[in-house]
Amino acid sequence: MKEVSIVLCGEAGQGIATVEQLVTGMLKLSGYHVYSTSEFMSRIRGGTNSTLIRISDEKSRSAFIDRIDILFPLSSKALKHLEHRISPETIIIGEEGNIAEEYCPNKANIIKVDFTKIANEIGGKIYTNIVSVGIFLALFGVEGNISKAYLTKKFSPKGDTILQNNIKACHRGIEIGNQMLEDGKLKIDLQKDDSVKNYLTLNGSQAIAMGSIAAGLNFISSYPMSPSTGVLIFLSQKAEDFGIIIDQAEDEIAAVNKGIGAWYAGARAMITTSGGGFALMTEGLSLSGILETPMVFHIAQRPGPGTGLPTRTGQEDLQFVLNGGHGEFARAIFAPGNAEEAFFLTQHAFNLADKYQVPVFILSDQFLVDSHYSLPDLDLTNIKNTKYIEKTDENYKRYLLTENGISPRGIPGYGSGLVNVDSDEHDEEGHITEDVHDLRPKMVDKRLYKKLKLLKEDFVKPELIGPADYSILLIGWGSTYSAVKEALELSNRKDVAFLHFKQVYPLSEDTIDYLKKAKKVVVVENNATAQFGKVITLEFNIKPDQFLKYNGMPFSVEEVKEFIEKI
Amino acid sequence: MKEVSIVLCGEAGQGIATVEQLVTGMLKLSGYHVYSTSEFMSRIRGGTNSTLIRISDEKSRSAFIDRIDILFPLSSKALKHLEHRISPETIIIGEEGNIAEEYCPNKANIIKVDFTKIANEIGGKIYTNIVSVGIFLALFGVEGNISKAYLTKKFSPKGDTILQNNIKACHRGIEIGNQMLEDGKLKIDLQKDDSVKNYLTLNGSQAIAMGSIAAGLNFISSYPMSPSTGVLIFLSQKAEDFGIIIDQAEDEIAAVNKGIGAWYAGARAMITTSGGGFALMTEGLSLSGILETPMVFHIAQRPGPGTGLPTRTGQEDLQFVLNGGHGEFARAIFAPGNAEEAFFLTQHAFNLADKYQVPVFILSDQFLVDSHYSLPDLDLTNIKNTKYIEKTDENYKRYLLTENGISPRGIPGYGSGLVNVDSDEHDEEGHITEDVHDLRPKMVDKRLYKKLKLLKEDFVKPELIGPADYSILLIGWGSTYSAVKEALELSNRKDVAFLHFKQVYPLSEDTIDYLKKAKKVVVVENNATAQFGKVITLEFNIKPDQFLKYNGMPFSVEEVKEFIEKI
Amino acid sequence: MDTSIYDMPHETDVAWCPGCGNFSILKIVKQALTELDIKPEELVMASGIGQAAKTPHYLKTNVFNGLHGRAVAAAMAVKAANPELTVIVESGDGCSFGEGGNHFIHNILRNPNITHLAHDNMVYGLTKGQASPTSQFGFITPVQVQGVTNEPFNPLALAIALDAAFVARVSIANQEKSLEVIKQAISFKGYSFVDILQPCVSFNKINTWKWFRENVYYLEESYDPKNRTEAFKRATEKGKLPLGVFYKNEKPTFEDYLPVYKTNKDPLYKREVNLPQLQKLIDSMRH
Amino acid sequence: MDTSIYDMPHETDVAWCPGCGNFSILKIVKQALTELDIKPEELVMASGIGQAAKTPHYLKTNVFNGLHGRAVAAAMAVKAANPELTVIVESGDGCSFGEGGNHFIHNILRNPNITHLAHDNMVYGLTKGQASPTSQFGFITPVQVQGVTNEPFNPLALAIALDAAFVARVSIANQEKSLEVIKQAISFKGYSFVDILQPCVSFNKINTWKWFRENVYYLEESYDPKNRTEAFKRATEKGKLPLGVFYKNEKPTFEDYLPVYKTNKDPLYKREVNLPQLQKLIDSMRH
Ligand SMILES: Cc1ncc(C[n+]2csc(CCOP(=O)(O)OP(=O)(O)O)c2C)c(N)n1
Ligand SMILES: Cc1ncc(C[n+]2csc(CCOP(=O)(O)OP(=O)(O)O)c2C)c(N)n1
Ligand code: SF4
Ligand code: SF4
Ligand SMILES: [Mg+2]
Ligand SMILES: [Mg+2]
Repeated sequence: MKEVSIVLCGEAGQGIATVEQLVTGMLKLSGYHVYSTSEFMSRIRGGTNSTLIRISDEKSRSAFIDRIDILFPLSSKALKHLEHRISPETIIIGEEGNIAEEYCPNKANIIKVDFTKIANEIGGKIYTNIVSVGIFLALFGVEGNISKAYLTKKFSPKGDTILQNNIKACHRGIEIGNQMLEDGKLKIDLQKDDSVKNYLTLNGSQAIAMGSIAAGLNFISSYPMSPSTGVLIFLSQKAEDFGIIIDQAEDEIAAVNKGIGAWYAGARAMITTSGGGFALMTEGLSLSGILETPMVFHIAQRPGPGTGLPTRTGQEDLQFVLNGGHGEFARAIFAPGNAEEAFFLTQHAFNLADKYQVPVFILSDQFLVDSHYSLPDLDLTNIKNTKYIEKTDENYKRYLLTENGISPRGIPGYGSGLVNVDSDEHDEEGHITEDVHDLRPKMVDKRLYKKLKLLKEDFVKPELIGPADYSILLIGWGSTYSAVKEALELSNRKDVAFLHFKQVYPLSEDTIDYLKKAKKVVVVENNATAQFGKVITLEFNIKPDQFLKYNGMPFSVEEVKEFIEKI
Repeated sequence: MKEVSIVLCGEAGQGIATVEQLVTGMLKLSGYHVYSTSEFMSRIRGGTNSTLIRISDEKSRSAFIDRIDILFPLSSKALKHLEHRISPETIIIGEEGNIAEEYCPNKANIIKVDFTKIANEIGGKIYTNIVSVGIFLALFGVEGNISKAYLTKKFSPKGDTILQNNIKACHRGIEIGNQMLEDGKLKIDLQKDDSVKNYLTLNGSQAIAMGSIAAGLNFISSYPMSPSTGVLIFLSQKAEDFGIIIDQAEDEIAAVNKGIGAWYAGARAMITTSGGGFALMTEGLSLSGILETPMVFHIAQRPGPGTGLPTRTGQEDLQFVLNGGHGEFARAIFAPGNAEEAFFLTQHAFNLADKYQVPVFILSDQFLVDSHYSLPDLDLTNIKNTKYIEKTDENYKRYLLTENGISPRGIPGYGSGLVNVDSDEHDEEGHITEDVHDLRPKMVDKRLYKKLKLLKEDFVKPELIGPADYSILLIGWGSTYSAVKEALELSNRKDVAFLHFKQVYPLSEDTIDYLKKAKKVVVVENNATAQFGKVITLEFNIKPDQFLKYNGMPFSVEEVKEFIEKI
Repeated sequence: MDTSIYDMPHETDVAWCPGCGNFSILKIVKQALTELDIKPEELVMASGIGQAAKTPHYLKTNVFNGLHGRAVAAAMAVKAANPELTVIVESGDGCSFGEGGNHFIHNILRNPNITHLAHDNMVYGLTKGQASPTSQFGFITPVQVQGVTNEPFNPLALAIALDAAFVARVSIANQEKSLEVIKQAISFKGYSFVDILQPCVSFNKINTWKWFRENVYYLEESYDPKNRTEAFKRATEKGKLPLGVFYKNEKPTFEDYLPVYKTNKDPLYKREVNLPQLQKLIDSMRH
Repeated sequence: MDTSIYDMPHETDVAWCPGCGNFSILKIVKQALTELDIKPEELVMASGIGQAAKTPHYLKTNVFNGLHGRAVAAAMAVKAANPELTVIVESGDGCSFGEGGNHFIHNILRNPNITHLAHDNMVYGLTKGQASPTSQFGFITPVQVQGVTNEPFNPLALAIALDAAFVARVSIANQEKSLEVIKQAISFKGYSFVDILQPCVSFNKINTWKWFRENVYYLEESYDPKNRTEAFKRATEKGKLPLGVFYKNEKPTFEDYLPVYKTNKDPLYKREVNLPQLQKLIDSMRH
């Protein structure tokens, strides 16, 4: 076994996230590659949620898989909830009441553990989870000093009794786990890798938030909306350290207008929202288009329409983000595939927005922002920020017509010039004009054609995975990255390659070279209308085949692999 | 001369619209085909605006043309404003102060008339315009009884003195006009056509408003926004006669949510707005998608981004309307080419929205809504409205899964059932669900694929103009209709045809037949990115050539003709 | 009181946390409706998005569960399209006063005959505990890490400032009194607004059941809800929060003013186009 | 007073109607700025869309002419990003209270140190004469054919209900007094709101210059603007409209609370990322 997949399933409020955090933390410190991702309902308590933890001795197992090696059902509805993922090989560890046998294809793989009783013996139900943690530690041979230090750090702020009880509960779990190993009920032999111990663990939200910090973000105004709020919360926590103004806006319209106002006055601003909140920002997006004020949007997608499935994942808003806002102007859209890309693309987004004075998007999704990735480092040595602003003099004109279309951007109060921005069609000085014959076409050229041309020059290239001499090319974007990549690696097809786009708009012309080499091109997307496929068609006149999933769940490695093998 | 083009140019507030109304009214009653269209600035007084009046003895001269046969400059800036349209043939009738000779290429064609002096003699400056009206009447030989009756109807409510002065001023104008004819300064010989006398005159706004009345509209909530407000105003004027609830909304978000609430409760509702207002409605649009509540949107386009050019024209919002709203769901978009199409398509839109429980758009523009068309009739005999609502019983389920995807629509209070609509993903009863495996994909299929299929079956076919054996096909949509049609008629190309789309989305598959016959396909659009061209490309994998204009002005017949001839 | 006509016809998985004030509000609302003898088919419950906004899913009636912040807008249109329906908006403080602030203001000014029950837990529940407009000064959350610095939004004072028709506040910690006021609100003709203080046991550890019991008192019997200035004074009192009906100002409703119902009382769904009238309009455009 | 530093550097085609109240407001604002010795480079004038909202184009300063209804939102961010700037919002009644209602409410609650001058002509001017939130009851327009039936929006009462920092009303028909109050507002630290009664000669034939002269009076010398209930009472008086400063309630501003300016007063544009600090944060995620 190169890799183990463990799932915890229970109600909201049962503390699954705590187990996830403890287990992934300690396993990583022991030298395992860990990755975890959750699917959950839109409620605070109750319901049925599950968390997948993948532990491997190789990198890049950061994808969703259907397979469950070990399952911890924490509520009576857990097994039913996961029915379609439980196989005869799945080992089920849980207490009597949570094991509905009709969902266990292989009774021999049921291991009953009386978690509640044990926890109550120690001091109460709340220690149940720590017993499970102990089992993990035993199964993966985590050293005692690691777990002790970790638990102490985590629980000592809550007082000694609680800490001691937790340690006790953990020990009971370890004993039970060791017993399982002894009994030969299960066996795990992964290699530990010392270098992993120093890895970072962070989720997509944190990666985006930190990318924005790396870019010099100092103003964020946003209205809470799942799954985008994680970014706002992380930045709020770090606001004082990094000098960030946090404004919880009265609504999304305010948020975007405040963001634009802040950029105008010299800040680096971002908003974070999801599709429904973005829907309220499209007028503001168009404003940033005509003002030529930079703006950065983080849109964490979830399935729609309307309120849809607030805590689920999807890639349904690309065409909306691409065509949102009235009128015509240039924009750029990035779609990170994992935490690392999220960090670097977000940092890049601010500089690009500033350089060309355009709105720039980070288009993520629930799967990406809520997945916990582990990675060696985020290397800051090549981080470079340029403030594309200019000290003005008396003759300053905000919309000076220049050869390449970019007018130097002044900031009010910086220099002796005046900075006039105007949402009406305007002259070079930023005052209202009705000159349709001369100024209007020039301003459209500037905002649209010239900037698009520049954006294409700065295109962030897609990543090609697989054989160079492919005849079939899978195309993906955003968070499908890891699943498609892993599926391709696992498949035995030598004629299939995968092209992962990080920048989804605009595309540079030479991208066609990748497509021309393929006999067949297939887009893999988490939506029902092949939205990136449309971008490809419009740009390159190629109509790709489609492999689509739109039920609110991410692609699993297995289903992509199956698709690849039948292609 | 089959057709005369007369332009009045002056400041806002100078009463050009009154002249337009009087002249077009009386000329029509005399048996001339009339059409008028205005271009104006976003202000209440001052600036420079112009109105084109076309008088012809043939139908369908309802397009913008550059050529000016007779020009009435009403302010000193008028001639400069129209510089590029004045030719040596243009006859300029105005008073000394308004004739800047540097803009008159042919001094012989200047006819000075001392309007102000004459008006002052009669009773004051306000009679100036009526003197011009008199000149028109003389030039076109309007009979005295027609003008007298018309002026009486118009001015008698203002008291006898004003009426008499107007009649006097008009007479002075007639004398001057007759003198011009006698002097041979100009000569107009158009045929009168008695059948025209009974024609209707109405602008695009009125046509849309009346189309909605014909469809049974009984609720409108909207926020004023040029150029869409005409529809709201017309409906407000007729509200009492037709039983329409008028609500000037607090903002556009309210407007769309009220419209949807009204449909839910059994009304037939519409909103009217422009691109910037629509930007605030995209969340509501998405709501109508998931609720499966019908909704009708009238979007009168104007150039963007942002506030842009509020009183100018453009076709820049098709892709926004097509992709607006988060998540994926079906919709239909109509783009009328003139007043008649506006009336019938609007009426159709309500029934289609109701039939398939989808949002439907009427996508017009400033040129269409503000142009005054004259047409023989609006024939109500074939107007049919179906209320696709059902009396509910106790087992009623709002989202019953049916074969074709349409669930019978109940109305609260009509029957004993309960009508639950929900913006979350929901079950058949309309209650929140998290069932991603079964219900979610079924609901997406219903809202998206199944409805799109039905909408395509009801496709309103495009109109083909020109030779059946074309090799070059021009494609247009919406208000470009008349200009392209007239240009094609005037050109001598026998290989060029014009396909005018009234429904721009979704397209039925067999539309490809039109395209396949052509060696070259060219889209003609009032935007900078060939937005309908993209619809064509995505549907049929054909990348049309482009003829685009995006300065805020409509296409002129001349420029389209020139393009056709060089093609 | 047997409120079973309002019970869901089948088992429903209620998504609220155990101990949440929403359960009591649901119970009281069902009771009020039953006591007022309003039939489920003749009622529409409109809501936005949030924990409170799930309420309409938990009682058997017509439901319009629309967008976050927009319930009031949709509800006034439902009422206008069919004045025979009883229309109640139930939504949270964030939904009603944050995202929905503009609709709150402007529909008070319109005065449609609907009831607006705001579940005011002084926090954003569903999105996990950020400050809401009514969160108290200094309230600490994952976003407001230094505590709320905004002046807390006072919905009562605002409604009185807009000369609203009916303005009340109750605490669900006292169900009996809440029931009485909610019944009054539903029966009242015009926009009747009730701010319902409601504990959120998961995310508001300050304004708890206990807090809502200890920091409120009832307006005295002699209090006159017709005096606007007095109502304002009481609504802006510092210290303990007064409960009860603050202000009553009966006046014509939005629907009363609508010409469409002047002579014909039919709701819109029963109506047909008057094509002969349209023909007349068309003909009038020939001249 | 020589206000020429605020004159446009070249001829400008002012888009207002002859006789409009906006001209006087422009003049008074220029005068106030000059008298307060505010430099054009240190001022940002933010506006939305409407006739009033064109004002910033007619005086020489930094201009942020954004979207209809959104000026207040943008302006508070400008101020937050650079507290050294003087920030003034100038926009119409429709822009400020209709489309912009939610920002009006919630930024009063935030109390940024900006000045909001609402040109209140009780009508939508630029879109040609529909009712605005402040249009009087019964006001007839092409849309409100039977006259306005909404309760007119009372911006003063609302601002006082939200405990705004500075609330005033002037009539531009009296320029001298308007100047004085506007100067006070600009100098005031906190959200200072001035409702400026302004005739629209083209579309409001009811509330004319004459009307605004005859239907107003000044708050007496002895009036105490610190008393909130009294302020509310005066703001809701029926009959003639009182003018002057209704309410003053100085308190910390939004910017005062911002941690970013606690020790470092630099505006944001002068700042750089603290990469070593970020490296620390990254390293903290290894455990
Ligand atoms: C346009 C939009 N923005 C944000 C959200 C996310 N959202 C859902 S509920 C909610 C807040 C809920 O707070 P409240 O209305 O007080 O209800 P509670 O959950 O506290 O009952 C938010 C911000 C949304 N659904 N739509
Ligand atoms: C989102 C949006 N909706 C509508 C409009 C159209 N609009 C422009 S100005 C205006 C009203 C102006 O009224 P007010 O703010 O009172 O300013 P005034 O012209 O009276 O000075 C409206 C509705 C717009 N520009 N944007
Ligand atoms: S989060 Fe708060 S308001 Fe929502 S159900 Fe739980 S306790 Fe109630
Ligand atoms: S329309 Fe009214 S507010 Fe606008 S400039 Fe003219 S008079 Fe002034
Ligand atoms: Mg709440
Ligand atoms: Mg106004």
